[in-house]
Amino acid sequence: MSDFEPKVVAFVCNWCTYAGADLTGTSRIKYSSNVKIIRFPCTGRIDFMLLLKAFANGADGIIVSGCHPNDCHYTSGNFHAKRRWIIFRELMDFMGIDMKRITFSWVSAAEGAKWAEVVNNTVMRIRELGPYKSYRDMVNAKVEEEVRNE
Amino acid sequence: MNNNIYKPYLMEIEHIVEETPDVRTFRLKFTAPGDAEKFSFKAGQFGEYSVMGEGESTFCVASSPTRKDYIECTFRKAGRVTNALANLEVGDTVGFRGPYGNTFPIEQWEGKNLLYIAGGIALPPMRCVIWNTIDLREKYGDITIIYGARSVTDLVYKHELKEWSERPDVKLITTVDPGGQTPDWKGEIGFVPTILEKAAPSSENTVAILCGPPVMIKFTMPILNKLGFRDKDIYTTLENRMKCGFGKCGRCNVGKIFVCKDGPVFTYEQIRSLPEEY
Amino acid sequence: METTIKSLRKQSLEKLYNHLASSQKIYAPIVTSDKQVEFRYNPEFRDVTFEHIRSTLSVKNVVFPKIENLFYFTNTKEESIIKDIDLNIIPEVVLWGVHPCDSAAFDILRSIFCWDIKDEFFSKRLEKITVITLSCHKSDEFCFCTSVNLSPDSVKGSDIQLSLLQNGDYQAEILTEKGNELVSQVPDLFEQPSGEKKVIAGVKNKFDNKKVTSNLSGVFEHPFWIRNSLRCIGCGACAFVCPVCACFDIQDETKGKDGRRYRCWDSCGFSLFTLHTSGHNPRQIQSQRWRQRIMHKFSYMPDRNNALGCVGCGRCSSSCPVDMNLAEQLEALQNI
Amino acid sequence: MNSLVNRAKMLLEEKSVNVVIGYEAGTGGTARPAFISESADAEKLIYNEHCVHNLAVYLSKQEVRKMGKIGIVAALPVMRSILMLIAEHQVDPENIVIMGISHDGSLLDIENIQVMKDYISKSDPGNPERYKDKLAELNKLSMEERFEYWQKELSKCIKCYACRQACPMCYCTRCAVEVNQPQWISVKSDISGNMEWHILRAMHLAGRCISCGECGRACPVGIDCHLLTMHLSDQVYKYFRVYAGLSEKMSSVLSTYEPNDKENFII
Repeated sequence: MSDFEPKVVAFVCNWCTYAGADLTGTSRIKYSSNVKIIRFPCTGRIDFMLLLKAFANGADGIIVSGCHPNDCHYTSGNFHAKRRWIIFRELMDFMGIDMKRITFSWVSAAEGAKWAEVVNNTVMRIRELGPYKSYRDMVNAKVEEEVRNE
Repeated sequence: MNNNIYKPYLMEIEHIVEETPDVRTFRLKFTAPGDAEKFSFKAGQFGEYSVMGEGESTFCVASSPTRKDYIECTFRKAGRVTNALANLEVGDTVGFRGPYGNTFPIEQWEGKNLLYIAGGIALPPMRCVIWNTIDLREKYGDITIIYGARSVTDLVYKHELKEWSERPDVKLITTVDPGGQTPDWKGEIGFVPTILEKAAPSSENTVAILCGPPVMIKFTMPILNKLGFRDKDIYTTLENRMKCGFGKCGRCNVGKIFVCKDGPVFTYEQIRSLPEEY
Repeated sequence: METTIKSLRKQSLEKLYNHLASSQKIYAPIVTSDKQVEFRYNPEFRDVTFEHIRSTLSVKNVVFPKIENLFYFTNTKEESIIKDIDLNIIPEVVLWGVHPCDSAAFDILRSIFCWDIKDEFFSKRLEKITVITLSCHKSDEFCFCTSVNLSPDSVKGSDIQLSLLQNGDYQAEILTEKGNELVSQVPDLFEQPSGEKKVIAGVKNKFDNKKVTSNLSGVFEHPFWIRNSLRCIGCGACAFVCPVCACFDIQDETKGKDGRRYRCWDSCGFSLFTLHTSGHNPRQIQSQRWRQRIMHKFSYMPDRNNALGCVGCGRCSSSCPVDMNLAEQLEALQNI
Repeated sequence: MNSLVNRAKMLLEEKSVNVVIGYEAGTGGTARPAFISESADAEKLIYNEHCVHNLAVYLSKQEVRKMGKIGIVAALPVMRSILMLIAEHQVDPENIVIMGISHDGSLLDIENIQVMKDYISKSDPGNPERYKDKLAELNKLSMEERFEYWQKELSKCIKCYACRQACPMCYCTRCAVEVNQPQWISVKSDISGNMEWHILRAMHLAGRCISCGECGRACPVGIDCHLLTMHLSDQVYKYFRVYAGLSEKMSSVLSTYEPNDKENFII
């Protein structure tokens, strides 16, 4: 799997982690370029279905990151998100979707180094896990009678 | 290859007219050679207009069959497909499947007077038959058009309304709902039913074509009957949710008739015989 | 072509099945772990059941699949291209162990899909199937084929009809060219008829469908519809398990600049089925949708397609979460 | 049993309710929901082990709401669903008369919400016994095996939405699958379209499902989709110490929070 370049999608909140990622860049800290960052107003706005759509469209790993508790620009967005991820992880685990491929983290606007570390660790772990082929095979599986242009 | 009845013609947008902030008219040209010649339709028929990836939407062909090698359609930005259509520019591709449905029987109307009554966004299905009869003007008696909208900005086909009003052989009465007029508005002010009552066209040897929102139809019908119009002389178009357009997907029926195959054009006699399901 | 009667020993059934399964796709019923009867492609002969009364889903998905890709398209800024699907890659399928009610459904589906304009997808799939039916030697309280002009051993829509005989062998009625061609592949399995009597289930006639159809034209506003549909929860189970329900939805799906338009099952039981973009819905409440389902099958279709829209298989009633028993309601409509 | 019939007859004759929602005999010895509006029809009301439908699903139907005051036969799951519906402001407690039924089928005397809550508190709020071993069995499988299991199960789904329509908590006038701008959940019923739907349904019922098992029973193709919502009701209790349908003042689990919610995976 040496030539496998993992695709990692990062759903980040605009006020903390996005600013943290900005700081990582301005302080010239290197982190792997496999991550594609998508900015959200708050982690509270990150819908769980987005993660599934990311896996379906080719992501091998996902990072969800936002403000530390009590730092949220909207005071309670990250608390709601925390509850949602607690339940969502249990449901995904119950259905057999690989939660090792998703990293949940708090990265504040000042933690440029931590953001680089989160990204590098995640990309390294996904590189070991390999492409998320089983999920994409499930997405492309066709109904028995369906006729497709192969 | 077999003919795939679900496959649309690919049409290119040649010209866009912004009738009102949320109503737009497209002029569509066939792109594939040979399609334009093969294609023919009659006044009153509709089609399924599609944006690839968004879906299909049902509205009538607004241009007259007498105008060759292009068709026009007018739609309001309301749902997923119409919003996608509204974002297209000149030169983009629109799918068109059709023509479907039955037609206005303009041959039977020859020699008769025509009274067109339209409300709001219902003028497009009528514009097609209005232009068709105006292009064959000598075959018909006098043509009266009564068209009302909520406000001046909501009037569609403004330039054509001007053209019709300037024609000596067409009597045009435009009106806006009370409060919808602008200072320099010269037309009537009032709801279509009251304006119709004031104009009081004679029902002698006259066919009425009535299209508009259900509330307008509810108040216009009694006046038409009072003026002497029999139900079988009043034509309208019915609209229902549609997907296929050729009588298979099972959703557009009102009682036992399919609006897509036995309609959309009906006489009021037929409408009265339908169950309350439209 | 006129029917020829042959008989098949019990043991040669397996040889016939394995011959067919080796050369092409065969769709046969098995009993799953949670006691459901499901049709599968090329199961082992030992798993194939001959004792089922009805499968959970009908076999209409072979001719009207859950998803039918209509065409593919590619959207770029400059132009859009439409790519048709080559329908010749649809495989030949032998349907095995289909009961007479399901095989009679194919003709009714044809009266919808080929009415006025021919639907190529459906007719190509219909050409590719060969139907080996198994007449019913068991029935239950949900069956009412005899009330819709059918019977446990009717041969409509069947190419070869197998019927259990009293001595355990099977009678084979060869009904069509397709059936004949199939028999000619393994002629030695089919022997002369043994004169044994067929074992056929009894199915009580529950209503006179002619009377129901005539009553239906005058009861549109009758309170019967509201009173008898209050418990209906408005799901699509009855429409999707029904071998004759053919209403469909057309949807688009894209991935990047490529995409497809496909047709999938839809049900008149859903409010979305007739909802206008303006928010107006001609069928606002469930009783109007339940009325549409019965009117379509027992009044509109006899009138337009001169075919009853029901084969009396009883799936809609046995699958209904709240026991909307169709035969019981039609019986009430008959005496309304 | 006649105490239920007499109670219904009395309620209807006194006009204290306009309709009684209960159970009547169905095809082949089963039972089915029944709407009794005439006191003469009260004899049809029965209660036996086949009466499993969650009648609370009818309380949010527009035609039933227009019927005015409603009497509803309620075994334990129905009572908990009614409490959940009151907590989510879908049912006005003044508008319903609860005809409680105990496990052995005898009529309970439930005059108000408080009495009902006390009766409910005496029972185990967790998942019913008969589902626990299947849940445990699934939890023992490996991740890949569970993914295989659910793909096989959900490939049977035909998107008839009986699971949604049978659930009293699924009362949205326009469900997320019926919104097409954007078409968030794909309409087609292949495995991915079904997976998206069942995940969305389970997440939207987390902390609201009272484990009555009706969604699994209503599924015509026998998918045990009730295991998804039941698994989540276990998890909601494990993390937030809350069970659905125990009080009429309960706030929804996923739209509220506690600052000290415990978790071990956010770095």
